[in-house]
Amino acid sequence: MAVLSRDLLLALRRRSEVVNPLLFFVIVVTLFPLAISPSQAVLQTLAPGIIWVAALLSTLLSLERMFRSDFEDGSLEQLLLSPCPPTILVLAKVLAHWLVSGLPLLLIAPLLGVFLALPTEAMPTLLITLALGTPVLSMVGAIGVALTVGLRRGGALLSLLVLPLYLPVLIFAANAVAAAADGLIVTGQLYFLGGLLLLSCSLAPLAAAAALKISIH
Amino acid sequence: MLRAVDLGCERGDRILFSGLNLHLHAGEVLQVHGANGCGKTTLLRALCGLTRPATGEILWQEKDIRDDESTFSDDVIHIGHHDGIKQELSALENLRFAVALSAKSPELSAEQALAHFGLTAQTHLPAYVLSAGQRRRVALARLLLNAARLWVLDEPFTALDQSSIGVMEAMLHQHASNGGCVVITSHHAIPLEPGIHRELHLTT
Amino acid sequence: MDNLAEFFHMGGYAFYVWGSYGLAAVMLSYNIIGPLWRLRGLQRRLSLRPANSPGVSKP
Amino acid sequence: MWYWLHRFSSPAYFYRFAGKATPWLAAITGLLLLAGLYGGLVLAPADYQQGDSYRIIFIHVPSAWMSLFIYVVMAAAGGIGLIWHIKLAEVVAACSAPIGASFTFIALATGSLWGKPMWGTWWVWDARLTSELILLFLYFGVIALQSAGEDKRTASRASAILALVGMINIPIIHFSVEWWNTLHQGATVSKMGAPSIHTSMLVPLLIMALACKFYYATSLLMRARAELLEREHNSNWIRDALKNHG
Repeated sequence: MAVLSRDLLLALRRRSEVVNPLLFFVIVVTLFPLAISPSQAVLQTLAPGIIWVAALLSTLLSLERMFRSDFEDGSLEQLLLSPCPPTILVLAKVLAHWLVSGLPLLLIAPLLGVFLALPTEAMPTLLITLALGTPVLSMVGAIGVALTVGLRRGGALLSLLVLPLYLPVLIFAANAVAAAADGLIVTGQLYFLGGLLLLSCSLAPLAAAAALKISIH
Repeated sequence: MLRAVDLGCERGDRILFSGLNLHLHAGEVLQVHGANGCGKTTLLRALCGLTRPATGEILWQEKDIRDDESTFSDDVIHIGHHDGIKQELSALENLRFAVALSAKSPELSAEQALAHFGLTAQTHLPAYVLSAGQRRRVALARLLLNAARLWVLDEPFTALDQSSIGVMEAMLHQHASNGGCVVITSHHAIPLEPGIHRELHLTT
Repeated sequence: MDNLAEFFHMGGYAFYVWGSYGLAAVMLSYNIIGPLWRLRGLQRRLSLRPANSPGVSKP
Repeated sequence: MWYWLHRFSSPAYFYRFAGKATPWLAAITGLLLLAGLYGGLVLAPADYQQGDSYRIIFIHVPSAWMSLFIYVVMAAAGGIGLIWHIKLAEVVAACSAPIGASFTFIALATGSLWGKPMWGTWWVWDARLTSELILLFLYFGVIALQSAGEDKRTASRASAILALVGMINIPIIHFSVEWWNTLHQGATVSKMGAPSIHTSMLVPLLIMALACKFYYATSLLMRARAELLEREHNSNWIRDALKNHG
């Protein structure tokens, strides 16, 4: 798929834009032990929430990249005028965004888990929730970016639009990790996250494509 | 081939134009004139389906362009104020991506298209080192790549040097004699025979 | 009069009960008065303009 | 039916109709409010557990109902406007958002005012209050998006999409919050102690709910008229309408 490979190539050429949200993720997480307490017991209870909130925020930072520069240099219009259906286009863009910003979170999260004294039993669950949850964040975020890309002050608005929609992912993912740390079974939460992923994959591209058409008006 | 019926567009709460009818046949070049801000760009964007007009409809080969989007988008190329060139990609990569997006196979290779605009030396340079005029030429080279029959060009001569303007004018001529259609805005007088050259004046 | 005082006292919960209703009254009347003013203002401005003016500037 | 719908959705007709209907709706709202408040604040007996503080229910619960109801109306109107390009539907959606946000805010504030005497704190992370708070954020998003664009119609269409996305999300958010709340039950006080509903309480509650519906209709029509004037100030029907107005 041409759009996917182009976006990946662009990400490769603009490495700092890819690395910055990731560094942000790491730095936010390290703030918490300093701000609250380095005690293992405290960190352990907070770890799932901290990691997930930080993941949410760093996704938010990288979201704009999905359509903003394409909008500004006119290539978004070209993309929408191409024979390729806009939903497929959005899917390709979201996939590229996730590969560049969601997947690295997944790779770096175990390290942060160690920082925050997350028990080893909870690590697989942390990874699974990130694997299921971060694509949802990219999907839902795509709608938000598509809606705000035509606005001059889109950035702050984006977080207002998108964060409330992220709530279910946050609740279930952070909870699953916490429950796994307590040695509980978390299949229910994981199924729910999987359901959210399916739902967002089927509906978000439609909404984002419609939003893009309105934004380039 | 291209027909607009009772077309009207608004920008914000301002009516730019309304009740506009036009009919463009194969082999004709329509040059749109008008003062700044009178809606030339909006008209062009409406004609290629980017902006939804407030009233009226646009027909391509007697079919509403919204009903049959994928066929129409195969037939149209729009080059607007922004070049749609990615700064980080080379001239060649930019063109190759444009080819990959279109459903038809190109008549010329991307390298040949660049050579046509005298950009052979810049083929592999990233677009951010190119000058504005060179970037414009890369964008215009897209016209050679897919056999779109309708060209919608918004100020294509901006930033071009004299020889590139000549190349572009020859391309317009060639396209019209091959039975293509062009809608163009330009403040520059385009030397074309009166038979194929039509003009539209938008007034506020 | 005793009855009325008792009514306003609300069994010791006066602040909470009247606070709730007061707040609701303020919010809800704002939602009536605000649009009313806007409507009157617009009607005045639009009917004052000359017959052929293209429009009014936005507020 | 279609003819009637078409006629009704024409801005000129709607403007005139709304102008005539507003005073009537306002009068009905006023009467219902008086009846509901009298029934709720005077006639209904004090609750044996909560005393008089439970009387907040007569504004809190109808507001909470309205907050959801208006969101649904807003999303539906937005969807209709998006699909059939009916200007009036866009206007209805745009005008519903601030009213809905007001009701959501009232539900939150009165919930908090009720919570203080009941739970001893102004705020608890109770499932209903939390959902209501998220709903308020969703409303803020819609309102912010509406006011951000330069072109009103584009902004309406964008916020309609957002409202529809929010509509799909509300049940999911609600379910998540409920589920999250049951997990942390120990941390919060028991749910808002709904007093065993007696007829003397139920009747004023329903009257108040109806009053809020009529209030919404009144406020919506007034807002919609103003919005139509602003959006369409170039059209001929406005000149005619204003001429008749005097």
